[in-house]
Amino acid sequence: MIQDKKEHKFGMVIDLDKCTGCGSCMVSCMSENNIPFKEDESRKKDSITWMRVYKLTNGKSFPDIQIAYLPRPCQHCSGKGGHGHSPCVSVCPATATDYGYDTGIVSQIYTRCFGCRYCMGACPYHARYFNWWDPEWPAGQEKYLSPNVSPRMRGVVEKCSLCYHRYQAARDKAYYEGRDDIEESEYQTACTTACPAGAIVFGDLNDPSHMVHQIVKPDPHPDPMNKYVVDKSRNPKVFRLLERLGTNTKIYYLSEREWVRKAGDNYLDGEWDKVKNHHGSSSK
Amino acid sequence: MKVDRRSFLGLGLGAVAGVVVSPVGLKLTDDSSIWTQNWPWTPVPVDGEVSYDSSVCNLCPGNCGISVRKIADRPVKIEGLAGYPINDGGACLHGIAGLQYLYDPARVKTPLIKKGDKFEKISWEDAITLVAGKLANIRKGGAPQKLACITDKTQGSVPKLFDRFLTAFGSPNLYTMPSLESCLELTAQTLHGNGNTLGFDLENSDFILSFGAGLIEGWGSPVSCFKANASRKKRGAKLYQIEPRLSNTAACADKWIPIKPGTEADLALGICAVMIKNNQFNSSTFKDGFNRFAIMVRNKYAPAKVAGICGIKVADIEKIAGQFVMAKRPLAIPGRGRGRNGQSLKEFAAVHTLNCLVGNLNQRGGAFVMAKNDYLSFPEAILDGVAEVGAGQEKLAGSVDEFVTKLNAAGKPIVDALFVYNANPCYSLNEPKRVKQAFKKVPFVVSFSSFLDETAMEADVILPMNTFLERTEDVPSQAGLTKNVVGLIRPVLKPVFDTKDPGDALIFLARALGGSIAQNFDWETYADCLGDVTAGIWDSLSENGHVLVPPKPFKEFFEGPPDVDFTFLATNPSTVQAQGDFGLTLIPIDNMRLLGAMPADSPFAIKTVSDKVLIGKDIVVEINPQTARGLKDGGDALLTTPVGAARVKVNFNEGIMPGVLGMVRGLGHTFDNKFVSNKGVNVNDLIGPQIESGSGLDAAFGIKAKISKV
Amino acid sequence: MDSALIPEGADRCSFPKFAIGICIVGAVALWGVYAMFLCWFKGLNQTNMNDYYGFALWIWADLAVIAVGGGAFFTGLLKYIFNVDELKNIINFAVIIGFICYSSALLILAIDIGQPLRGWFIFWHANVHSMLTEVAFCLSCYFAVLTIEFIPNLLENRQANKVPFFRHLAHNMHGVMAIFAATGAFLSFFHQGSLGGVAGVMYGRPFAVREGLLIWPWTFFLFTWSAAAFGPCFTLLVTWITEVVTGKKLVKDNVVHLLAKISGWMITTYIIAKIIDTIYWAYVTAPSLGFKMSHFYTNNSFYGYWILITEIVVCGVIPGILLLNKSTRENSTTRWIAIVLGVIGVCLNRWVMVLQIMAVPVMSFDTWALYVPSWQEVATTVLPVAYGIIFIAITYRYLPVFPQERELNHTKLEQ
Amino acid sequence: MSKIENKAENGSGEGVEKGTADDPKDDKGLGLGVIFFMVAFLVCFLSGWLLFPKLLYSKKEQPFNFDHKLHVAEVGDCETCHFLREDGTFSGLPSMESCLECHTDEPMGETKDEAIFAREYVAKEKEVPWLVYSKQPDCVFFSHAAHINGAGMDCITCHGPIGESTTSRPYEENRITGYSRDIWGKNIWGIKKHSWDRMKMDDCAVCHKKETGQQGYCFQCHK
Repeated sequence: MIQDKKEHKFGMVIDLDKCTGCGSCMVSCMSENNIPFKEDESRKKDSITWMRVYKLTNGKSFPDIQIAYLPRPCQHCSGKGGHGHSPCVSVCPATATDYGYDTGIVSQIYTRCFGCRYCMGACPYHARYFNWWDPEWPAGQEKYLSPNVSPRMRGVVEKCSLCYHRYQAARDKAYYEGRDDIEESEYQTACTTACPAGAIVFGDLNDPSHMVHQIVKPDPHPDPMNKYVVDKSRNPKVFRLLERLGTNTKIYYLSEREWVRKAGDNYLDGEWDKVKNHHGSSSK
Repeated sequence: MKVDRRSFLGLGLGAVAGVVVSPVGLKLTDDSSIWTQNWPWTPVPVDGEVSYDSSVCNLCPGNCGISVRKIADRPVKIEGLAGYPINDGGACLHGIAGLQYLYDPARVKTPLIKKGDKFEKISWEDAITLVAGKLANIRKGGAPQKLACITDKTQGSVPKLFDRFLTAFGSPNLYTMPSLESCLELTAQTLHGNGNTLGFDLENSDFILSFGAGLIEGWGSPVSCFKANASRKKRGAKLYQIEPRLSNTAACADKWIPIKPGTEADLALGICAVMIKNNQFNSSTFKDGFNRFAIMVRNKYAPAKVAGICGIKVADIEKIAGQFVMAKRPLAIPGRGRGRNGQSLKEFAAVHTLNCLVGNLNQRGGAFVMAKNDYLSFPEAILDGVAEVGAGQEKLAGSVDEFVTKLNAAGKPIVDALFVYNANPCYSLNEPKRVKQAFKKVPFVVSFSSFLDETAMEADVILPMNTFLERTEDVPSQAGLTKNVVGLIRPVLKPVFDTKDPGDALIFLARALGGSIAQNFDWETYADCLGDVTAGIWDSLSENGHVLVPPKPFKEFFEGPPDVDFTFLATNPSTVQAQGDFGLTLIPIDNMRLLGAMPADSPFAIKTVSDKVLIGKDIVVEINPQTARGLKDGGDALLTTPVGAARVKVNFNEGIMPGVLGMVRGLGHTFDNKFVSNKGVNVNDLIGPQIESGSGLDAAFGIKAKISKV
Repeated sequence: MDSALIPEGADRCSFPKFAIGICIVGAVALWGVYAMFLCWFKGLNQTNMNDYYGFALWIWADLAVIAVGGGAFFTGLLKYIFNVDELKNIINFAVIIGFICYSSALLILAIDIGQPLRGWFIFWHANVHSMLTEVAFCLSCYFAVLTIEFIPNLLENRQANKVPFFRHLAHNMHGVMAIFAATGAFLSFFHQGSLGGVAGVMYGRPFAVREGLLIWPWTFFLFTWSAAAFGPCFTLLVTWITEVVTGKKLVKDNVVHLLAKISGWMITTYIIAKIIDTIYWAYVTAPSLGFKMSHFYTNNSFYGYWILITEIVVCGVIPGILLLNKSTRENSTTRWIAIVLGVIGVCLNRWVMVLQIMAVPVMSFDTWALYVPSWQEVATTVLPVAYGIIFIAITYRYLPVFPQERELNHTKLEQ
Repeated sequence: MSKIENKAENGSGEGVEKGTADDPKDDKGLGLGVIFFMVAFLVCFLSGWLLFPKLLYSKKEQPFNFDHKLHVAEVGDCETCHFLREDGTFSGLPSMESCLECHTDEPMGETKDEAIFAREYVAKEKEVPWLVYSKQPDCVFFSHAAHINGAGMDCITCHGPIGESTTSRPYEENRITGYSRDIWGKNIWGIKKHSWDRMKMDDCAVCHKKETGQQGYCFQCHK
């Protein structure tokens, strides 16, 4: 079987200097993945947006203030030491979410989930959403739903799947054509293809020929400063969200602006200046 | 033997035991959980063969190419069309959400006629007969100019058909909604003569001086602007953004220059003054009035004075001028926000004058003066006697805003019938309530609309239109682009409801009127018509889905740049001031996540709107903490302007100039769609029109306001 | 009218009086049941939980009742394993309270999950890495054990006892009770612990995460220990309330003092461990992840240092001292103060370990999230209380729960 | 009677012996109790095994009989009608379009089934609303390409010898879940004699474990 021949580690790098906060990725995700909507979506704490764009500011006052936008899909953590024990996967009591060692993608199976919401508590990125309501579409609108992603029922948790169905489709084509593996361009997520600024680069972090690998340059060795952290980027402009927790996310972010990179994690006073120039182990 | 308690105990126990050792328990437990996994009320999308259709999106003037993924002939996803000259694969959130418009709860499903204050269904035949009857009477009256029409734009065969209809009918009263395109045409016409428009070569400029143009807030053709902006870093191109608020564009610009609202023109002329003083300009093509202009700016727009007006430092003005002149491919672009509402000709002209002075006209990375595209060739219009009469009449007004003002001013109806096509003036013009009044004064209003929006509600008859996914139409793009692409909208599915293409509706109507009007519309269907009138390009258009008409500069490049006529600015037309005398200034904010005009937003778009913009049903107003005396961040407040007042929530934002209030444009719809309507207020309700003398444009960039805690 | 059922020699209030009381509490219970059905049929949108507050009031209630229900396993442990014989006079009641607490916990869990009909997946498709799985298994097993521990007492009912089979059964079961007590203690140790683990393993949540031993974070042991420490407090508290309500003395002081003393030692040792844990977390664990302690207690309108001090000092150290010290322990006023504080303390600890975790922002650009439960949540949380009162009332009325009751109240008569 | 008495004696068990001795009346009561017990047990036990499955599933007839055997003989294989599309997706049941590659609204043979087909569907240009025995629920992603091209499996392994069928058996649908009975299997205990007798998740997992060494990750088969 294909995924046995080669182990992928799909991930993303998002250029926050290119991101304009336009929201195309959010909507593309919604329409690709049959995300429901309700009358009041302004309560962001119960509004299902697999891809959510956060607004960051540098906290300065007029006119020195700066803002940046940070798109946040599920971070697809590979967990402490990269062993696949993501914060959510390790806590799910019913194995409704698992870590695909062949793809590095964290799944969520709506029909297995019974809605205990432990995974939501465990996720520091708020990437997981609960279906508090039955999904309802205005008359006729259910006609645009895609059969590639199963609509969720009330009472279960859902989250970004990195458009796994697009991976499946690409593999089906590869099988049909008798190919062993899929091309970089054959599997791209809905947010990636939608971004009008081309801020999102998606691909296989394990494959040196893929753009995402070339930008991120993941460090094969654990971070000497924190044994739980693996695949730290060796690109000084690239960072991950809450890297210090050892969640080992596969969504990387890129920015020229130091304050933006600093916002990616938490630092004690003065700590940032010590660590800001540390980018993975010396190995090149 | 007596039957006692214990016998029944036995009975019970037996039953239980029997069930336990049968599969019932296990099976039911399993099946009941499987039932929850397949609740009948959770939809199951039908699977099938995948196919792709390509078409063009016309939700905004951008006209991007789209690829529609269909499964079992059901459209399920809209994406940008790779290789399309405008957006090359990119797409904005509104286009991607386009499918939601097909099944929008507010769609007009059949022709409707107003009885009392309710709408009733009516057949197409009856609707057309009724309209034709009314129109025939107007012509009998011998005053055909009393039919007026409002459309969204002037370019393309459908607007041209409405034009043709009015001509054939005998009325000059055709008006279009304010748009960036019309402003650019007007500017080009004023500085370079008739029949031109402007395009800006953002992709190749290395120094963009933007006077509030929301390059990533939907200005021009949004996706192509996004791409141009995204490539700046690679090209090392600078962007200076001049506006009162740290918009997303300002945020990603190399420099944000906060400036008092409505003083953009002054700053532009101030920079002109500096350039002229330092003799840093190229006057080879200057025609009339340059000297008068030079003297005027020297006297009236000395940096010191301008600095005061705009609230920036003299040094900065000179620095900006310096950098603009020094740049290899400098480019100044006008049009606050989307460049659609509340724009002023003076401002556009002043900003474009910078391009003229720096001499980048028709140069790579500069401003292009292009002939309006003319790919359409309609047969000569046939006018009967009545039409001749009307043709001689004066147009009632210079702009749709002036038209509305005139309607209100008049005692008895000056217009007997009004067509509205693909426009929502009762929402998107300033102070809509006055527009609604004006509509009430028109005895018979016909709306050609896909949605039962604010304007359609005011109509007496609604003729339901196909959405862009169900129709055929040619859409020429301009929207500030330097390339002139004619795209072809093609239906990706059969009309969901009993709706028609606008062209077909007009042909149907013309036929019903008969006579010379019918002769002018002598086509079986709109599709035939399109084939005829685009004859020149039809083959490649229908084959490739678009035609790239090469940009036709005023003169060919080698002949040098076009002439520039300064007479308009030389007279120093007065700058429009904000109405009223309150302490603060309220300005509308164009936000990429809200379309702001026609059509209203999709549920998905509304879902992406930040809770710093909309909370529940309350709109959020941005204010700088310095000016927020007595207000609480996130608290309620009452916002008052000379034309209205509204309950709002307050958001302290360090990214907006002290003294300025920012309110997003595009909320506060009032029609029947719970996902989109009755959320926040319509900022236009709070702003009164300010007609600019000379252009007739409504140039209200904002309005004076006060805000108080409640 | 129901005198046939009332244990011999015990005097109980008249049936009508009893019935009225039950009806009043029953009304409250019905309110809870109504809310429960709302949640089942309309879904969890009936609550004020949201995607930031996946765990809320209910999970707190769960952890709290299980913690205070810990009196059952600990008293059982002392009585049957360590043969602290005096405790036989309160063990029945401890078991009943435990039974109520655990049945309530299971009920709340059944309401709390989004797909109740799939609840059994937790057993069928169990993920062995999940603390919640451990909780589910131990919880249900221990509930079974409690039921078994409760049966003999049930069979001692005057009528039931007439049936020889039941009489013998009851008798024999008493004999083997030690085994169940041991099993119970073992199971309890684990699920009390795993409930602590639930928070401790969330390494994405710096407020919750703790180092630990093997797969078990320190919170695992702290939870077990605190349950053992404060559980008896709750048993004593309820006993006292029952005494007040019935106006009778039901348990001899020496028993009360003994349990209080044991509880005192447990509390003190627990609170020392807790203080060490907190300090280590505040000065080593959290900073290593980039968090100052103040981050967790400032910049929001509710959670301040007060909650930390209340939990550890006011409701931990103080009751510990009061119960250790003989004079304050045997002075009823101070003893009751200590016991009440203790019960509040353990509940507060569970609150912090569930709700404050959810409230604290983790991403630097995220914000505090506070929440107020909806009436449906409150009602369903009150339900177990009402149910508990009714259950105790009935068991007390019809079962010989307190072996010393007769003796104590006869002696009263003689004087 | 006496037989039952003895049963009762034994049934009442050691522990209670003393009790029964005390009070002979119990005896008969208990005896009767045992009869009641037996009866109730048998009734529930049998209905659980025999009646329940009948009640649980509803039978639905196909629009008309389809003779697979005949068609296989005519076209030679399965793939002509059930094929993989070029994008690797599976065409499933043939659409009217592909039927019309051979058929017209004039029947070719003289079976009444074909007559129905021609009259009711071809003539009226309606798709035939077949009921699919092997239909999996919406949450399942199944790749025919992976199994046919990737693993080189044949149709029979999962679908059984349906190609040899000459008539269409009625489609049985679970009244609670709406599943086809073929998923759980004909046997109420779900005991399978052939690889195609049952198609629940565990059946996929077993084969995957055997063939690929591991059950596979959730997303491999779920969407």
